[in-house]
Amino acid sequence: MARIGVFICWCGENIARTVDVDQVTKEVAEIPGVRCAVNYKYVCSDPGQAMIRDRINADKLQGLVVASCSPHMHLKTFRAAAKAAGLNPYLVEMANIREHCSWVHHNRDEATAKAICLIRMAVGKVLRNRALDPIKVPLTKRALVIGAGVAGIQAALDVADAGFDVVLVERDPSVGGKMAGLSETFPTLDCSQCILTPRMVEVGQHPNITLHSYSEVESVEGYVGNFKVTVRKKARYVDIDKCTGCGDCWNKCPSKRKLSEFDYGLAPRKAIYMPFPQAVPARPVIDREACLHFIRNACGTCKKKCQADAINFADEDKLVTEEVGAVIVAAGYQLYDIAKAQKNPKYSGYGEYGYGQYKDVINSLQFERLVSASGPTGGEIKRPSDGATPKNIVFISCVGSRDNAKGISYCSKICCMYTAKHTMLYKHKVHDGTAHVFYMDIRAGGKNYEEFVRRAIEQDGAQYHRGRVSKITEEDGKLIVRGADTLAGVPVTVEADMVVLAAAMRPSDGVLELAQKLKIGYDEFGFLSESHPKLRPVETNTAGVYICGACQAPKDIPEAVAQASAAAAKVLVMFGKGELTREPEIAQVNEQLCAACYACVRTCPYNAIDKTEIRDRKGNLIKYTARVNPGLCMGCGTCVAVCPSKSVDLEGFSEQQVYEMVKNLI
Amino acid sequence: MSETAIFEPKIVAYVCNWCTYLGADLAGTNRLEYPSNVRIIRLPCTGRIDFNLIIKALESGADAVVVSGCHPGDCHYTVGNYHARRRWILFRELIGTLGIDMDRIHFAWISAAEGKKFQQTITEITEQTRKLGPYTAYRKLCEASI
Amino acid sequence: MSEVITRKNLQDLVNAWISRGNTAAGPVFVKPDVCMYEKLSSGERLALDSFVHPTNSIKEFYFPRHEKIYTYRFKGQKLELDDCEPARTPQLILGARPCDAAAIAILDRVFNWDYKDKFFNLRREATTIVTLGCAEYDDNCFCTSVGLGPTAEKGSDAILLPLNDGEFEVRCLTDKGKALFAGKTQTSSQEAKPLSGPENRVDIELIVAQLEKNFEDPAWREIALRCLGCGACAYTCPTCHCFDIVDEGNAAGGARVKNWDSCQFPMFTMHASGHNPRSTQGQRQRQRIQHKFRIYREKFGETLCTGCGNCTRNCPVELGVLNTLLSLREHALRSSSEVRG
Amino acid sequence: MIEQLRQTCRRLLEEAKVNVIIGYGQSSADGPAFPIFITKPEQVDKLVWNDKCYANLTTYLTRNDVKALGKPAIIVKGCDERALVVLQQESQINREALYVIGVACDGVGNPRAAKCLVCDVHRPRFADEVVGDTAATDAGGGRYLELGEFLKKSPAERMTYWMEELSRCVKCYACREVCPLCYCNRCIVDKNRPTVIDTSATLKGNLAWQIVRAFHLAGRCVSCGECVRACPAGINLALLNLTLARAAEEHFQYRAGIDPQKTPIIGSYSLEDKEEFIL
Repeated sequence: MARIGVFICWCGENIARTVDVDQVTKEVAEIPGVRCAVNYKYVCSDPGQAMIRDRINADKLQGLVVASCSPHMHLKTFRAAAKAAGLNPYLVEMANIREHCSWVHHNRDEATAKAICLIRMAVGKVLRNRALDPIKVPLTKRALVIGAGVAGIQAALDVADAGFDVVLVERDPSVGGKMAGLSETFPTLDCSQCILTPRMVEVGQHPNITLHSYSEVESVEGYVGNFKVTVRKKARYVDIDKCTGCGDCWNKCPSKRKLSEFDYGLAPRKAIYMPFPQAVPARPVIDREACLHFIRNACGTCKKKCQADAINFADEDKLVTEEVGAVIVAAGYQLYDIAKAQKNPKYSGYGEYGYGQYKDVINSLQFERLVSASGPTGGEIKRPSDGATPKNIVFISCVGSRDNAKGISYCSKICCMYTAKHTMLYKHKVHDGTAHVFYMDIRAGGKNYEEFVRRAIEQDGAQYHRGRVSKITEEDGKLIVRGADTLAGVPVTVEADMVVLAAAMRPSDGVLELAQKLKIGYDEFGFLSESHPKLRPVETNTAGVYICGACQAPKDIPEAVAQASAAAAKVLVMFGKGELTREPEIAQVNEQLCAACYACVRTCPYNAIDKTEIRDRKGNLIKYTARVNPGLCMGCGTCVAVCPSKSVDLEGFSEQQVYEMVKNLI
Repeated sequence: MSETAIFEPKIVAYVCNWCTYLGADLAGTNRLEYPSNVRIIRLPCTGRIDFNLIIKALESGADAVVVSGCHPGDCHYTVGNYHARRRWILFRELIGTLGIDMDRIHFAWISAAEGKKFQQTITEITEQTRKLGPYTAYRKLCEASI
Repeated sequence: MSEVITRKNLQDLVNAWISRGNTAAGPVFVKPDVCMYEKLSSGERLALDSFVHPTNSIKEFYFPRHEKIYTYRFKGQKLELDDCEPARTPQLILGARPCDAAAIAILDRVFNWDYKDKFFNLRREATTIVTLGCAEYDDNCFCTSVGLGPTAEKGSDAILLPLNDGEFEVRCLTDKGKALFAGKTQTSSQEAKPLSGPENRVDIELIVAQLEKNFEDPAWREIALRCLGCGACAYTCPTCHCFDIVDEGNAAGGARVKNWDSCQFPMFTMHASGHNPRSTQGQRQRQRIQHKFRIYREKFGETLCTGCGNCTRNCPVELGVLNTLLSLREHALRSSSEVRG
Repeated sequence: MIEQLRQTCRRLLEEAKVNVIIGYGQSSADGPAFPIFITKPEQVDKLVWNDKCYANLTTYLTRNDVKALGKPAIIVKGCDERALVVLQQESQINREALYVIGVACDGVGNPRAAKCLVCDVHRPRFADEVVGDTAATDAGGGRYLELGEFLKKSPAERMTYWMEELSRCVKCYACREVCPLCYCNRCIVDKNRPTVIDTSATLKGNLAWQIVRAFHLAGRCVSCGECVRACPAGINLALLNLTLARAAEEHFQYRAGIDPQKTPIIGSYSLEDKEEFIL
């Protein structure tokens, strides 16, 4: 006869008030297999746990059922208690007689009867539990960081500084991301590049960091602790080892001028170019589409001019494989496409604001370049159309954000702040000008944020109009902005020289594809999903993959940096251990019985099941079978349901355990 | 069953660990009362819940069965509930042809936040099953020696 | 002179029997093209012609496919057992084929040689079997090859022989039979014409010899290739009597039950270790034939086959005992000729 | 036609392209046809092809005794071939290590079997070679008429119907063994830790068994009708299989064994799967 111990908790009055614990104890003691049944005021308390430990030893218990609260509350506690007494923790089950019984039923008899049944079922289950040991998985103490914006840089440096190798992959020719292009940052107005560039340089030079710039993640295989990542290093046509970054090539490049991505189209660039002077690596790249050599094999100036002989027209994409134990995704954001020309109809529109139609209607990031000392105008505010200084400027916030009609219900969070900043920067440069702001609400939660906005309004005299803009038209060189001031209840029309649209933040292109490669979740807007909004904000549901920065949700620089450090910390927690241990409650294939139809392989949400074969010593094939990769299996059991012969089973929720519970529905 | 005494059905609920089970926990935390007829069996995911379990529940004398998990998109295992949903669609057709009482087999999405929905669902199903009475047809066939 | 009964009176006889609270069974067309021995709700359902052999056998009624041996209940930590008694309700099987009736006599031996099977015996006692002589036979019938025939009386309490215009000559063979028909028949001058059965299709003695002298006959592998390993032959066979014992129930209690089983299933001989002494279908087929024609004979002096042909009729791949025996002979001849040549 | 078939088989054996031909034989002209295994060229005259060739021979491809004979060539009708497609999708057969001889088929049985009246695969589509030709035209539909008729009954009436049918099931498992797609090494009904399905041939055990059998064929059953043909009790299992075949077609635009490229419906999903029945 089995020796199961049942511990019934009063939870003070929480359970005892509605459930007759003595009655329960009496009846439960009669269940076949139950060796002892006791009740106690607080089983989770220290004395309660001590009691469990004593009973385990005294009665040589082979399994425990604790009838108390939700397993989500205390299963870990009681399994630890069992472990402390030398009983395998996986021989512990709980019957939830609080949340599922005493708290939701008032009739004492009914509640008592139900409690007994729940315990009976739990006893039935635990009789079929098996002793399990945590699964140990080898661990490569090397991290991959995807995206080298401020978040990626921060995460990479934190991990690297802790003494572990980091592989940093950046899609653009240079690290720095969006922040490198910003002018000054709220609420302190310190220069963005001044604070970022040192860190960019550090990343470029750090002995523990391998930087793959102008590269993308091609594919991801493996699982936590053991990822194999293939990185596509896009052809740069410049040998970055030979190149000295002298600049002869791009100075002499004759190609028709293309618009600079870094300046968001406000300035030209050559076919061979360095994105911006402080780029890391400080090496140029050739743009095939613009390069005469590639267009009509007509030119080779850069190659001739390059004394380091670094130009290599024959350059090709290269695939490099990196083995890492953890991945941090910092893929960043892009702006909502406000132009009439719509790349993704779902997330674009606002033709009525004339963006892309009127030269002087620009977006906020373009404005950042206009006011940046390193920008195309050297920091002087000149409007794109004729270079005149705008005397009347209009800022429109919530362009795309908080607008279900345009597909985005969320608030982009940072627009209120940077718009206030923009009005200030404008005022500081154009003293006799007026800045108008059309806004829905001002959201300035954050250290010194509200004060900052006040300053913009009170000291720098920004004209705030609470209302939306309906239309912008151009009449003899002026932009007529028609809106409303809902506070004053009057229509407002501003004759502006320039309009800046605070477009919504969206996850950058390719994040979805990346998420699919990494098998991590994302929400309806394409922002990556954390595994718990409160308690696991930087983890994903795929073990070993972490997220930070604006690819998770709109956020400002300090938040992105904080989250990046958090992600780094999570990785370091993992690397701090010698090897990985994982929950053993996972699927297992009975390889003798498996008929190898591979329905499970098709089904597994984590690609954790492999098609494999069994061979004898001589290598002759005995049979094909499916096999679960314990490093990948998350224990959902979906494979069990699709296996016709139940040749795959799930530890902890095995067929035997579940059916035993059903048998006890009496 | 006599006219006076109201029939108390036996109801089995197979729920996923991450949404519906927590929804039931929340119902408890908020002290949302519901009939005590339901017996909850916790499984990791609706993806794990095999149609055999539904039949087994009926064989064990259940008068109604509920299967519930995370809403689409919320699955803790990302897509387990999509796999489950597809099987449910097929399974309902099969038991339809067999003439098994559809009013006694229920499927639901109840999230960890929907304590209220858990309470309402269980209450409604219990009420409905009380009206239907015991599933005698199934019990008879289970007791028949041949 | 002979005793005669009309179809109508037979039906009334059945109805009267049932009305006394007894049970009756006989051939019934469950579908236009499917005739099976079934429990009779009324005499009118009884089919007495236009079928060669029902797809099942009458063993169902004295050796049911499923039978409770005892029930158990958990009383706290203790277990309470209750023996089960088989139904003793008088039972009439009307219209059984002689080959089915013969089987019950053959099975008497195995159910009573050391352990007396209460369930079999009580049901047998309570059962009256009235056979129906065979007006027709088909390619699968080989009763004559195993010493039976269209009017064989073995195991019957009475036998009906079809006369023209839907009447039957009744020959009572036992007291049960006499009791059943007492006062139900008219004496008549007409006698049933002798019925002809299938010509002798296979020499059983040669088969037995062959089975005895080479157990390891390579023929089996080839013969069994097309066997799918289902239990259709065994379960529709009047003489197959293997069963499995399982417990079915829940945490409150349940029953230990006896269910039909078949040596054609791999699980039949599967050991707990995973080893299976009869791992190929060839071995399983050999077992079935060896048991029927050699082992049972050695033990009980009877052949465990009545030539009813159900195994072939129900075989999805046209195998069955007869065809198996024929191919066995064919192989024997071939190999001997090979030896000579 | 039959000569052409025998020629082909003789050639395959003589050229040692295959080790065994899985085909149909017959002991007498009017007798029933049955599966035979031809390993020598001189035996090919035993092969027959006519409207008595019901059996779906593909069921032998997953059997060890047959596998042991070496590389097979198999004779398939259009309907049998659909099972071949499923077996391939489920990696039970290696198409390269198999020679498929298709037979253009007018239909089997006299009168024609039910499946033949609605057949739309008279000509095998993926065979290595197709022997003979047929004038038969592929049916445009009508596959689910019988089911539609049956579903006019009330649920209670359906239940009664099945109780009568299943009361005759003795669990001989002929339905399982003839099925080319029931190839599990150990059927779930043969497992007892735990006992998912009662082995007893009671209504309870029989219902559970037929539910499992049908559901495990969901999106896989190719309606070859073998289970119905094999059932000694004449139970109309087709209704159950058709139910799921129709569901697969209606809800997921999927027909088993028609398009090898399509992903099987079990173990896959679509975000659009209907769910109005979910509370």
